[in-house]
Amino acid sequence: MAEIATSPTYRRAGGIRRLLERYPFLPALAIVLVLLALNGVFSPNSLSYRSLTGLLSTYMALILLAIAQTYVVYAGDIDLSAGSILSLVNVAIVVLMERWGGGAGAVLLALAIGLLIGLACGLVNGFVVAALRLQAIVATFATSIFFTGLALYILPVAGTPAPTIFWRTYGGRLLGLPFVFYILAALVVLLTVLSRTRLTTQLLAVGDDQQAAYQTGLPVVAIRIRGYLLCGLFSALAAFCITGDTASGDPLVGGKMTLFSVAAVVLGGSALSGGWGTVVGSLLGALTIGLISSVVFFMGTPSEWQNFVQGLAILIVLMAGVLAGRRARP
Amino acid sequence: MSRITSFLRQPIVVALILIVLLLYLGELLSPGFASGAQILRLMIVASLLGIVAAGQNVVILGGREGIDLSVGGVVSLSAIIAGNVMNGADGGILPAIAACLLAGAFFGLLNGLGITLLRIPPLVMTLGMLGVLQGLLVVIRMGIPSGQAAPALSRFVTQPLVLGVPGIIWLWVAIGILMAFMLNRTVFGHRIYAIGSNEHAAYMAGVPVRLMRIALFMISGMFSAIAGLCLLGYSGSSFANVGEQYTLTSIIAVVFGGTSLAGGKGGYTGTMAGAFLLVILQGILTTVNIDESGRQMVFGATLLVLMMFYGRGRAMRA
Amino acid sequence: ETFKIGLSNGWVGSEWRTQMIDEAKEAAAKWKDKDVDVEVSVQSANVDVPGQIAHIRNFIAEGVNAIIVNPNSPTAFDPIFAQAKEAGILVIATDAEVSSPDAIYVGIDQTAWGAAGAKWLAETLDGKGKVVAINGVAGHPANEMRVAGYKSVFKDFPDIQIVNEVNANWDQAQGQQAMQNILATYPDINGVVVQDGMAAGAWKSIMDAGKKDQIAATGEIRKDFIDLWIKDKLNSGATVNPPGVMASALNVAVLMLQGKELKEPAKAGQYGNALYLPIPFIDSKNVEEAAKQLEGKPGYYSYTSSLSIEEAEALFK
Amino acid sequence: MSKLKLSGVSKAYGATLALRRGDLEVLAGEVHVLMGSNGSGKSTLCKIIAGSVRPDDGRILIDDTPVTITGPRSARAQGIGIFYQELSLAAHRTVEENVCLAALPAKAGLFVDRTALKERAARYIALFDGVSGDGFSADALVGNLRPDQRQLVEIMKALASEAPLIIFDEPTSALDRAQVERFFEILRDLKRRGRGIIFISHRMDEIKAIGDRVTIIRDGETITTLNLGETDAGTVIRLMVGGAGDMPASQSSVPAVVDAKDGAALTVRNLSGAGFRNVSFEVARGEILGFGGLHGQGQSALLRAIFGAGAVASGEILIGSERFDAASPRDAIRRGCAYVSGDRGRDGVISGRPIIENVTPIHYLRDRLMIARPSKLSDRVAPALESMHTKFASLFHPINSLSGGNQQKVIIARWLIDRPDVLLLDDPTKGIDLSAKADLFALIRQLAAEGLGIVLYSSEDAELLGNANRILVFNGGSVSRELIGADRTRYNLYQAAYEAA
Ligand SMILES: Nc1ncnc2c1ncn2[C@@H]1O[C@H](COP(=O)(O)OP(=O)(O)OP(=O)(O)O)[C@@H](O)[C@H]1O
Ligand SMILES: Nc1ncnc2c1ncn2[C@@H]1O[C@H](COP(=O)(O)OP(=O)(O)OP(=O)(O)O)[C@@H](O)[C@H]1O
Ligand SMILES: [Mg+2]
Ligand SMILES: [Mg+2]
Repeated sequence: MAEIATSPTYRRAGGIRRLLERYPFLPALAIVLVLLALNGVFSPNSLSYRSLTGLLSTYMALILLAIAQTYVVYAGDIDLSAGSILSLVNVAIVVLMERWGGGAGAVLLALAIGLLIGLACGLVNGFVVAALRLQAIVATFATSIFFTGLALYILPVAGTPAPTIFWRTYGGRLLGLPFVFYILAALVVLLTVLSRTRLTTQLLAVGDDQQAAYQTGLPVVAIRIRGYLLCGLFSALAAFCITGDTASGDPLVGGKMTLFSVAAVVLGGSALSGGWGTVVGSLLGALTIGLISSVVFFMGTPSEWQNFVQGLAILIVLMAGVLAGRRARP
Repeated sequence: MSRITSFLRQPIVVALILIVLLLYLGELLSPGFASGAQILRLMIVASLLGIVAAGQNVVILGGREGIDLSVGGVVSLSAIIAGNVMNGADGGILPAIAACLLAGAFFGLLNGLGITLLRIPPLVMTLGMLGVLQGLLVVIRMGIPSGQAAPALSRFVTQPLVLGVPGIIWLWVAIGILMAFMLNRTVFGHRIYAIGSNEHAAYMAGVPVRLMRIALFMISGMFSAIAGLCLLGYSGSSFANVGEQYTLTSIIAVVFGGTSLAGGKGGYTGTMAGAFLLVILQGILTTVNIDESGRQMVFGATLLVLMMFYGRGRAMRA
Repeated sequence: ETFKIGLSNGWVGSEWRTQMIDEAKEAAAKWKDKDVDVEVSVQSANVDVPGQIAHIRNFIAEGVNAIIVNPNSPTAFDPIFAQAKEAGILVIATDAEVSSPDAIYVGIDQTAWGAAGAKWLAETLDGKGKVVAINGVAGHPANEMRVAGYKSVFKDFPDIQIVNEVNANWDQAQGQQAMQNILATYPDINGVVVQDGMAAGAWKSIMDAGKKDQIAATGEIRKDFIDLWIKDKLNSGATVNPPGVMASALNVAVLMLQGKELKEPAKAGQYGNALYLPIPFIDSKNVEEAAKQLEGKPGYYSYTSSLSIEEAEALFK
Repeated sequence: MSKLKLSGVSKAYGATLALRRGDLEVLAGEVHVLMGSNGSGKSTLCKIIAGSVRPDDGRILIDDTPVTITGPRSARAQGIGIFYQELSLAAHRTVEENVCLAALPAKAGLFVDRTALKERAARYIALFDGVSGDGFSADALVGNLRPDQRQLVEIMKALASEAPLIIFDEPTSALDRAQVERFFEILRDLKRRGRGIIFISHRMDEIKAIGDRVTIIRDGETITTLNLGETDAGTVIRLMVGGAGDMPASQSSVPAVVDAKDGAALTVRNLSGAGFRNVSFEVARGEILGFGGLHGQGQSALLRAIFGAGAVASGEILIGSERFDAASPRDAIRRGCAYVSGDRGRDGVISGRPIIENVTPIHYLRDRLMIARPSKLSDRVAPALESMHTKFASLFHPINSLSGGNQQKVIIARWLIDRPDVLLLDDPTKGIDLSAKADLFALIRQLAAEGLGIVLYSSEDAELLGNANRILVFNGGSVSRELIGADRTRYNLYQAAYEAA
């Protein structure tokens, strides 16, 4: 049969497109590198080993939160309560660690409970969105109010220092390397493992076309709930990092981070409509957000213009992320 | 019998029943809550939210994941512009209205262009625009004095105008009638539903999809601008971030009104009821004497329960 | 002499914050007369706690001599302040206290701020009546300290009854809505404790309800409110949290960078690291004076006060 | 022994009775055909068996044991596989992932076993080697494939279920002949291996070629089951439409060549664009010009391009004697051009909206209306729908309450209020039953008689041969042959379609 090479929609994937199809996070990586370079140009000091470690330990929480968000976005859902889950876990573990004396055992036990809280919140979200079929944006906004109330109940006012052992470990070094590097390494391993699970493929299939996935015989409700569970889990991990970086509990700490996590996911080239994306992209997206605000400052932007320039830069990069992401997928 | 149940299932009817129930509950919990004067005052607050929600409503109806997260930013911006243009003088009201509408339309246009020409998802585009607007507010406030509402505007919003009812409520009712007419009886309205339920089919049937969508975001910007102007009248002077609270509440009001976030389904009458419902709920929670943590938990949980009445997604197995 | 000072403002949602930064910049410029070059570097953004931690990191990377921060959290900065101190940087918090032993706090005592308003109200009401409170953001430390402040005062007035406390998030419109709801259900209240940022809104509702002569309520320090206060003869009293606190902190910072030592080390407050500044109070007796200071300023401009260089020097040995 | 037995199955959507009484018995080793006009309930019946629709009533027996099917998963577990008419594919997943999606091979219970997945998928992909077309590979993303290729993936997916009973709900509607042939070979093989197969198609020749028995459904009711070997098309159709159903008139006479003396309605000169190149033709007023050839040879792309919905690189188009290059469908509609797509779900139906709003959009545009007055509009809409014999309860019911065929009639009716000059038909009868087809072609001929220029692309030879005055056969994006007069034979059409391939 004669081939019709001119038809654009049926075109075989070409070089760059093929590459993007395989590694959809490449544009995000490029943006991060450019921003790092700009940072270096305006303030050479900001590329020092120490500064980069600092960047990582500060933004590790947002990175994890963005990854949390990615798993629900895979399935075409969204979680506007991720930041409140982070706050809730943050205050819960800090209060528990203090109550149990702040020893190593107490810390570990509190962390375990923190994970359970994250999972429980994820379960609530998954239940209301997937099982009760409420619209994700508004339902998770409602649960976010609820979780914030809970966090305020547990810790009515920011304070309560975390045990020294905990935050010294997070901010310290192990065998000569900063601890966050180990976290990053562990994260990479965890993400690789997760990317090979059936759940990841199933989440993406559900995100592609929910009805089709159901008709195929996938347990769609259970899969979406698992997505929210993963989101809760990673939000709890993000809470650990923020607790490590801030050494305290604050019931409002995550409030502003939710929308940033959504932005990070988009910056990373994932499609908010589901079915397409990578967690690595979201990781890079979170770094992008951090680096933009640094660049805006190091460029010497007058303080009253900083917000505007930053907002504009994020908008532009968001557009770039979306446009590049679209090139990659069918 | 089935007629009655299907009547009772209409979102607007559900919302009205819930409104009556909530008012009754409010009166039980704190006597005086459901007095006529208080209901009017609640309606003033609801009308501000309702006007923002009108724009949100058309954007959502237009489909393709339509949503406008920048409404809060436009409301704030418009309040500041209005305050500075009128600066306490009644004569400045008309120029202020023009300036606000222009600003609202401009940012709506930017949203619309990004969404149609670059095909950025609305959530992303308007979220980014919100960040830009917040930044712009800082810049503007550094450069200009923030002004005062004109007395006539304040009176319009807070004082009885006709039949003991403040002007803003009449304005809201007028907007409600206008929206109902537009959505049901105009070609433009039918085209909103058409692009909301099947954009491609609408395109193939000659609907100017891009122009429509840009228009919807401009309408949203302009409604937010009107709300910002009224908010200035309500609070007397403009200040930073006044509009912030409207971003997500306007979406909830639309959802409570029975409009599907998927687009193409719903209307504004329900949204009006939804906005009122939300304001009553917030009002009850303020007057009940419990801890803030308790208030938030009750608010969050109540929102979830109320959502059970509305627009639940279809079961996958029909 | 040249000092580089980093100013970090974690939130840009109010004019008060903008004025705070402006005044700090002006204070820095004044050091020129003393042949000290104070270079300020400002990071002002609508960020979360990690974002503000990043501010501090940026300052450390930039190599500033001192950092003055209006913090988004009282405790979250302990580790990063420790790092700043390690790098030899002086850290001062202002407006909201921080728990870090590596920083000092220069600003007003928020508890005393809350107490002062309550005391005025209790006395205005002759120690009896029904009172409601409209607070800021629940869980925010400054808010909680102010709440503790008014509570401790009302404890001493058994005939004053707090009938309800609500949160309106330091948002004027929300304060107005809250007041409106409260007036509907508690028509017989006598007094309102409302934090600044919301007082103008609350007063608007009180006036709309025609109750401005029955109700005494705390007020605000913004020019437009003070004008209204005088014009409508409101029964109000405003504790001043001056936006000049950051300027005061800057002056203290420069003197410390010059190697001077405080006469009395900063040891006040719950974290034992605070240097409290005096809290002015405006009531109907001196409101005209306050208005004079604000003459010609825009409506959002706040009544302010700060330590001049000389006043700051007086605190040092 | 019967593999599957349904009795008294019913399903109502609100007031619409989709399925009144479904009875069906499928034996092992047979291809059991379901026939019925649009909206008769075939798909509903299939979806009930496959678990994706919940029946209101009725009994299902598998291997003579009563079963309860609670959902697609439970249906699979009980040995039922299905090809969905509207497909069930994940566009951003690869072909192999889609084929195995229902049961991803697992390692350690948690991870996807990539090697096993590739192996398993390769078995089914290999079945269509040679006919799956260009760009088809195991690791291609389904979203990048052509419609016929997607349909092949759905077939592979159904086959991969290895279920004893497989349902194929119109699996051939987008396939070309070679693909259909290959598919039928596979079906025959399955038959030999004792599988039970349910097969739905509106194409009589396919049914003859592959079916063993046929069950006829009319208005949601099972009428009867016949042995295909012992019956003829006429009987089947009469049973389908109930009583007064003769062979559709359109099939009985062949239209003559039309004189071009009235002038050209549409002229296309050297048109090239995405998917077609260097195409020239002329359609006279009153003429029906047929487009033939295998699937995806540029026919649809060309029609869309003329209508302003696809890109034109070079060449010119004239409507009447005026130069016409529509930048958008809106433009084209204003200039009197009409386009009906077979893919009504994508191009036609404004779902969830009332029938009346589905008919009026063209009228709005042509008459430049601003205000929509339902009573006035009804007067215009109702006659258009009646001329198509559309079945509907009220103009204000949502279009989704109609069956597929009636929905398509509504879509066509929107072009009849304000008459266009040129009518482009892009496989307009896809998934439409025989009597609706007959209605449609009668109308098309009438429109031609009234002086419209009509271009008809159809994937069914019979439709072209029965209606077109002339046929252009497409191959590789350009016209390879023109069939006029007596040349218009099935043989010539077939040969022209394949000659360059
Ligand atoms: N989602 C739905 N909501 C309401 N009614 C429906 C729905 N789906 C189907 N129906 C009704 O059920 C009837 C049967 O539909 P079905 O799709 O099973 O018919 P069909 O035999 O496959 O016809 P076609 O050849 O048009 O596809 C239709 O007439 C329609 O009115
Ligand atoms: N507001 C409207 N709402 C719905 N349909 C309308 C409206 N105005 C006009 N039409 C349609 O246009 C057709 C002709 O309208 P009208 O009765 O105005 O015709 P006319 O004035 O005789 O014709 P012409 O438009 O050629 O002058 C009507 O049959 C109706 O279908
Ligand atoms: Mg069917
Ligand atoms: Mg069908």
